[in-house]
Amino acid sequence: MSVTTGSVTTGSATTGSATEKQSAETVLSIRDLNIALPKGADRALAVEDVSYEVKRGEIMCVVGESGSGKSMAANAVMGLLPKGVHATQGEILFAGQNLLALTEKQHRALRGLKIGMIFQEPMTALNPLMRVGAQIAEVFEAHGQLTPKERQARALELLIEVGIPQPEKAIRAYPFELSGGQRQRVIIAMALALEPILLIADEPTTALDVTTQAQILELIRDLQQRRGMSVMFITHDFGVVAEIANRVCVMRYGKIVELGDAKSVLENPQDAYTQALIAAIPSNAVPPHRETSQVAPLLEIKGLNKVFRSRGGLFKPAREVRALEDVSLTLARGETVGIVGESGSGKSTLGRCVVRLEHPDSGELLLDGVNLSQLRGDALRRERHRVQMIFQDPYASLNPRTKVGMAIAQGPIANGTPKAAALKQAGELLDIVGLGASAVERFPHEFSGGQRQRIGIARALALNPELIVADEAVSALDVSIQAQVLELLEELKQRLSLSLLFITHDLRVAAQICDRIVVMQHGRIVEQGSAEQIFLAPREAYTQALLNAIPGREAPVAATA
Amino acid sequence: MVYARLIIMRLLKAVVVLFLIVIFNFFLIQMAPGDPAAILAGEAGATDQEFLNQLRERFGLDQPLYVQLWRYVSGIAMLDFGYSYRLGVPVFDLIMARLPATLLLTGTAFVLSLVLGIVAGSMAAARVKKPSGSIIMALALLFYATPLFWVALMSVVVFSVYLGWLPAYGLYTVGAGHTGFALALDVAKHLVLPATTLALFFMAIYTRMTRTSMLDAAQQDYVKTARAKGLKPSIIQRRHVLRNALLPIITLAGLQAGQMVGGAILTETVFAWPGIGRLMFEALQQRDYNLLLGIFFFSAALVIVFNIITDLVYSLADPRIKKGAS
Amino acid sequence: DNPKQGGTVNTIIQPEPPGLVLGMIQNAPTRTVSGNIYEGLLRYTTDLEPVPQLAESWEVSDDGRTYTFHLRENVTWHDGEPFTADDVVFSADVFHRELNPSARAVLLHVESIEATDDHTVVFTLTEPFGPFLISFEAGTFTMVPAHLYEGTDFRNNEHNDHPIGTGPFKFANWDRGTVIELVKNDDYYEEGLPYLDGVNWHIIPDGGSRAVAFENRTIDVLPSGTVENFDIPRLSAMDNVCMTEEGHEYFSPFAMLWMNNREGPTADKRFRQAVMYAMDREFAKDVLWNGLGNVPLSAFGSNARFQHDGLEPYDHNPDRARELLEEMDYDGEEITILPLPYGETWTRWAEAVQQNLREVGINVRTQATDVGGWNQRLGDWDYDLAFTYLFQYGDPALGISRTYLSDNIAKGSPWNNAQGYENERVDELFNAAATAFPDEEREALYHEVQEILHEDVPVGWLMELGFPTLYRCDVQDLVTSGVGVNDGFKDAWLDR
Amino acid sequence: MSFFARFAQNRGALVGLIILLLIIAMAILAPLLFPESPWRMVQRPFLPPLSQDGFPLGTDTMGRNVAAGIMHGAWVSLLIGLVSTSVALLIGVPLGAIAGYYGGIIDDILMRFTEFFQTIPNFALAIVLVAIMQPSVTSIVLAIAIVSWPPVARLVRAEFMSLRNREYVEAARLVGQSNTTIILRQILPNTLSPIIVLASLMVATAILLESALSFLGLGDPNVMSWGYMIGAARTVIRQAWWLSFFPGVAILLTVLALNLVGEGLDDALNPKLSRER
Ligand SMILES: Nc1ncnc2c1ncn2[C@@H]1O[C@H](COP(=O)(O)OP(=O)(O)OP(=O)(O)O)[C@@H](O)[C@H]1O
Ligand SMILES: Nc1ncnc2c1ncn2[C@@H]1O[C@H](COP(=O)(O)OP(=O)(O)OP(=O)(O)O)[C@@H](O)[C@H]1O
Ligand SMILES: [Mg+2]
Ligand SMILES: [Mg+2]
Repeated sequence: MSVTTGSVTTGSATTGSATEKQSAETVLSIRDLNIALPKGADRALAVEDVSYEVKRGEIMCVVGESGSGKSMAANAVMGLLPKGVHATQGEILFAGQNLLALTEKQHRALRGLKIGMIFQEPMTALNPLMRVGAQIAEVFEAHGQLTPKERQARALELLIEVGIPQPEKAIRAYPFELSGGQRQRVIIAMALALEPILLIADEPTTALDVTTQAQILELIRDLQQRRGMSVMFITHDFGVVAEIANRVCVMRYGKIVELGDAKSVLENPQDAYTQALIAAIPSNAVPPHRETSQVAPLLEIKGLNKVFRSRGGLFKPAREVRALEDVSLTLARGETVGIVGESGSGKSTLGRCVVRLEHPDSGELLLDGVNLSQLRGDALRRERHRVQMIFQDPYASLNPRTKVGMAIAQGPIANGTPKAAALKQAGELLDIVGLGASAVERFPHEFSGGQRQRIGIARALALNPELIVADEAVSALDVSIQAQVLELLEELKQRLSLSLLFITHDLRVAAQICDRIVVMQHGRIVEQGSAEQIFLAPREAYTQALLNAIPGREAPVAATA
Repeated sequence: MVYARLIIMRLLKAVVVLFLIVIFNFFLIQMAPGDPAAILAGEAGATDQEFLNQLRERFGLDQPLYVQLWRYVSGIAMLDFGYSYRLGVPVFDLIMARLPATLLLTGTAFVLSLVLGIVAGSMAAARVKKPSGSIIMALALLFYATPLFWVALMSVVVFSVYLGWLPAYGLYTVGAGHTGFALALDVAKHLVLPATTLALFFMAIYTRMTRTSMLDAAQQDYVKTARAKGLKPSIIQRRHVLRNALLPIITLAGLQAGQMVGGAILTETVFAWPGIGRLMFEALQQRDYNLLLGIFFFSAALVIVFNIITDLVYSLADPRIKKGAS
Repeated sequence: DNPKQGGTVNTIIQPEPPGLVLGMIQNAPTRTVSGNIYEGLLRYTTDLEPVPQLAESWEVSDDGRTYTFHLRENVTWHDGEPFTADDVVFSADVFHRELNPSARAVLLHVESIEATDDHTVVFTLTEPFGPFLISFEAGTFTMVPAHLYEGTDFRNNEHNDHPIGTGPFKFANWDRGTVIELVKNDDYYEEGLPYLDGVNWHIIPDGGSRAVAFENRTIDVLPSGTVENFDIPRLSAMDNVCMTEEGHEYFSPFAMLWMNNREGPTADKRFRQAVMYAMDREFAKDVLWNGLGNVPLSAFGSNARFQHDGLEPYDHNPDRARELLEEMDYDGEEITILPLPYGETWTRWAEAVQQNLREVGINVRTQATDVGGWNQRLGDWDYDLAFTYLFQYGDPALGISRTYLSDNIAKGSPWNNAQGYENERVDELFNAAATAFPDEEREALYHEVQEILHEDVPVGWLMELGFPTLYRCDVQDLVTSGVGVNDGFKDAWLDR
Repeated sequence: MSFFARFAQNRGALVGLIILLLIIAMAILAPLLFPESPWRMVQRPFLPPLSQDGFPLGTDTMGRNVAAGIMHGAWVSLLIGLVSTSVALLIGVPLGAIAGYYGGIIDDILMRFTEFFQTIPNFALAIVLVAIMQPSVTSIVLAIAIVSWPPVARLVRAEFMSLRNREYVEAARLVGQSNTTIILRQILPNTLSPIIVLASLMVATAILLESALSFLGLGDPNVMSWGYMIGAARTVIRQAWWLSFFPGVAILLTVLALNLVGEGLDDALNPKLSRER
């Protein structure tokens, strides 16, 4: 395959430095990089004609949607490209060397020592069988530094530096004994152990909940400033960009669409795609005032409790998690109530109790006066159609072996509609969610994530439910697609006068769509009120903390204008 | 302490399972055609009704089934396994006399297959898509596909008959009067062919499993982290990939260690190894029910013991289990 | 050559015997091993002539009812106690009457057993019994030590683990599953005997491995039946390997095909004759038994006394078989054949017979089974055709008549007229012959019975089995009696 | 990429498939090429291979045509392998599915039951079962099935446990589908690939198991199987190597082919459908 030097819209990135000799101020410069994917991948080049620089002491943010090639470029710098993926053009200059020309051994000498890297998944990025201290000490070992004893001492210092609680204990802990945020701190400690010149952070906060995300971002910024390090920060979230970036590079389909100073890009994006991305960020402004008509409640939840008990195994003690404690709330017909809270606060459990995928231990779930909480078996099955759910994961929520039309028709068929009629209705529903009736005959894997989420919505609608529970229904989607799906939901809600229980950890999303918001922590409701009130006048410190943790909340973003 | 209590719990459960197995086996064996007394009489070459009656009375076979069962079960509760019909010797003594040989054979085969399998598997994983790696896997497949008894027959012909390197059968050289180290060496020589034969199949399984498991582990994020530290590939392979890859192998090995006793029947027969598998086959053919039931009891007990050991080893290897991660 | 002293012979015992106390256990392998530990009053040459063993001499009264045995005086048990007439009385009258079915069959004819002095025993019979003198073989009429067994629970006697006999070898050790070791009895009463220091009986369950053991010279002697027949030509062709067919005369194993006389096509005499004509017995002998052994004319084997050789042989004649089947209007009803579960040769043989029968149009299916199932089916008469072999024990009254006598029909027993043959005349003739005196009279009766049996074909007569013992040629004087290695090591010596 | 294209990418799998097809062809063609019973004694015993026309693989101890035996044996071996595997699946799949889907006490009971079967050593149990039922194709198939279903149940259970909380299953429950429909329509089809892979290996194991039983004399004496041939040839392995060699190679090739095909199926079935990203 031939490498074409396509026209690159470098936008305001006209520094011209790409052709100059690497200046003393430039730590890393990538020039005309092409990375080829193996045959059969989604496209020929993961990265095409990419050139950007990271200067000393700056945080360079690489943004773009999933699959845009952000990680590939970073991996090329580390010399950790996956098998079958190769750089076919260009150079990567670092400390006067072209990294692409290094042997594996030379490259290895740089990794960890001069360039550190942090990955996205803190849950899996640590070896589950090794103590945390040993994993940090390994970095020194890899580069033949210090004695084993000193390594432990340094590891402890590092753990203190990244702010792990009880560092003496943490150093002897196994990864599973730490929370996600703590693990991410350990990984950062490892990456920083040898004081590298350049730190590459590949979406280090994506898997964390908002509050933890805020802490980690602050830690990175803090360390970067203290050490004068350069950071290449990869993210898909413009909020994060607004929070920490000095400069930004926006990528799409493997190409750079815009490159420049963070402030100018955010405030004044040149490229249409960048504009669209920024516009798609749910507004973090005060949510519009909405009329909350005081009609009779559709759903009444009274004193709901749910405790998960895990049975002990041979070596496992039994455990108890109080996922819901005395939760009460009401939801009026046609109303959208948002449930927010950090990870593990019980949001999903509440939603699952409402649709009766979980059986609550006690409490009442009155839907139009019918107590759903005590129904079982066939009686429950007959009432199920009244409350439907839209799931988080557009990939996992559709049976890969069932055609889309059938997936939607299954509900009506199970409730007695003849097959042909159900399938016809499925076609109509697909039309409504904007996919076209022809989608009936296709399999889920032939659709993109956003399209699948629409199929999920169509499925929920097929039974004419009175209430829909949406659990993180847009969290897995790229921002631009997120916006479309939210819009669709809003529109359907109006059209079909649905009630919506909207579960999300993203307060900006909640702000955009909800009439009222319920804040949960540790299985309890800490605060509830109209969206306006929660955002403008939070009563509880916890709510306040959640609001503060929204990345880029204070930063100027074009869309706010 | 916690361990001790948990192990005791497990053992108590095991007792229940064993009890059920005893009952199950008792009825299973009752279903077999053939009256033990008639077989003994048949074997004697001459018989009359009186002889049969004597035998039946002696073994309690003239009693109703539930009485027999009750006698047997209550006997076992006192760790009394009764007498072998045919040999007139306490079953317990017979089994204890044969058990060491079986444990030696299967233990050696087990260690051999595990060690060689893991080594070969890791080598194959490191050489994935290279000819040397493919050759290892092809060999493993070959060992896997070759019937055990055929390997046994062929290895005797080659190594014992034609080459004369190794003894073809037995546990030791009868009449040589070896003691001490000489005896150990002699037994070791006798062990080579049967243990290797028995090991080959399992080795093939471990090789394949190790390879898959290592390739799997190599895909994990923590390996990427390790590479980002600048660690040498050899260290990454050993410390990060192999250690994690071993976890599923422990489970499999535990399952197989228990099964090896049964699997040794063929090997013990071909190599005249005086083990428990052969004893079992003979007992079955002779309808020596007491002996057969005793052997079943012991082999089931072995399986259970190995299961417990496996759990222990696993918990040592994986801190998540011991410390109770969810 | 002058026999040399010393040396240990390694041989094989297959299968592993259940125990070693002869008389209590009469299994073939027990007989083989323990025949060298225990002794009977008499021993038998390969012509089945009785010769002295523990009895020095004996007399038979003219009416054939009183047998007087004079015992040797210098015999001691392996534990040092003297062997006396009391031991004989105890063994015969108490021990065997209680435990030993084959001795019991003979003892039926015995009215009394008395020790007239320490070394004289008198047996008084109820009537003359032709084969009486031939039933004193060690395996059948073992002498057991009264001082250890008298008044005890025989089967749970503590000495069962460590058999005590009077024989040339003493029990030394039994490593179960591996070896039984016998050592020389230094106090043996026959001067200079035995020559060997010991005999090791190796236990090797697999036939192939046994052959290998012989090949690589671990094993010196392969008693008959310890290797598969197919190995015999190869092994006997090896350097310095000798083979003898002697030493089986006392047993003369006779392979037969039980044919269910009660029901199904096999109840028809013509069908049974057809089976005889259909089988290619010479093929079986040549291919499966290496040409060793003998295809019998009918019920009496060539080693049996009083054989009638004027009968017309049932040759391999498929056409005749088809004719007979047609004559009886055989409708193709399926019949089953039960092979003897004693090894590959027997399995092959069943396959060959099955094929022979199929070729004359008999619809036959093999039913596989193990020893237990085989016993059960035969005991329950639940079979059509079944292989077996029986010992002839040197006299028709001991080994042959039992197969045809209608008294012997008993459900539950897989031996003795399992085919359900009932013929009054045959019963009469056999019973008369057993107690007739002298031999000439017996012969006439036996000839008549053979003619009837030959026509009726109550069972199929397959083969008198060959009984080859393989040994290294430097093992001398191994087989000196009609029971071969069962008591053969007494005289054996090593020319090394 | 189509399923077959993906399968064919794995060269081993393709070779395996070809071998397997050849063996199946052998089984089908056996009665045409060797219409006579393979038990017929047709020539001098112990004829070496290639020494006489019509007997490319020689003759056995009783002058039966080895080539005919191998061809007819293919049928028996495949039949025993396939049927016993199907029976094991019939026991293991529903059991595992119910245990995995319902969980809780039902799971506990069914899994104790399964463990119980796994506590008795496999091969020993198979031998005892065949001895009890007396050797015949039916009893052998049953015995093999009885000792081989527990791993199926465990696999299916594990799959069901991981799938029963998949969002699409919950969605099906939410729209009111019955448990039976969910088990059969939603979950089972998605567990098929690992089951198919396991089944292909089980067929191989069953063939080995049958031959081991035959070797111990527990085969069906009325059908010519490869295991029988080796068992019968073992006593003459020294004078007639070909008698155990050819059936040994036949078993080896079949098992090998099934394994290769199994691996190929694993490669072709697994990555695609489970997750697309
Ligand atoms: N191992 C691989 N083999 C083949 N193609 C790959 C591989 N890894 C990634 N790709 C492809 O390379 C392209 C760029 O991937 P990359 O991981 O750089 O995206 P990204 O911008 O980091 O996305 P995300 O935000 O999802 O992490 C994508 O089209 C992806 O499908
Ligand atoms: N099936 C279950 N068994 C045991 N514990 C559970 C189960 N489901 C949830 N939990 C526990 O209940 C608590 C609440 O979980 P839940 O999934 O409702 O949180 P959440 O607010 O939805 O979090 P997230 O934002 O991460 O989705 C957590 O501590 C979780 O570990
Ligand atoms: Mg990425
Ligand atoms: Mg949740």
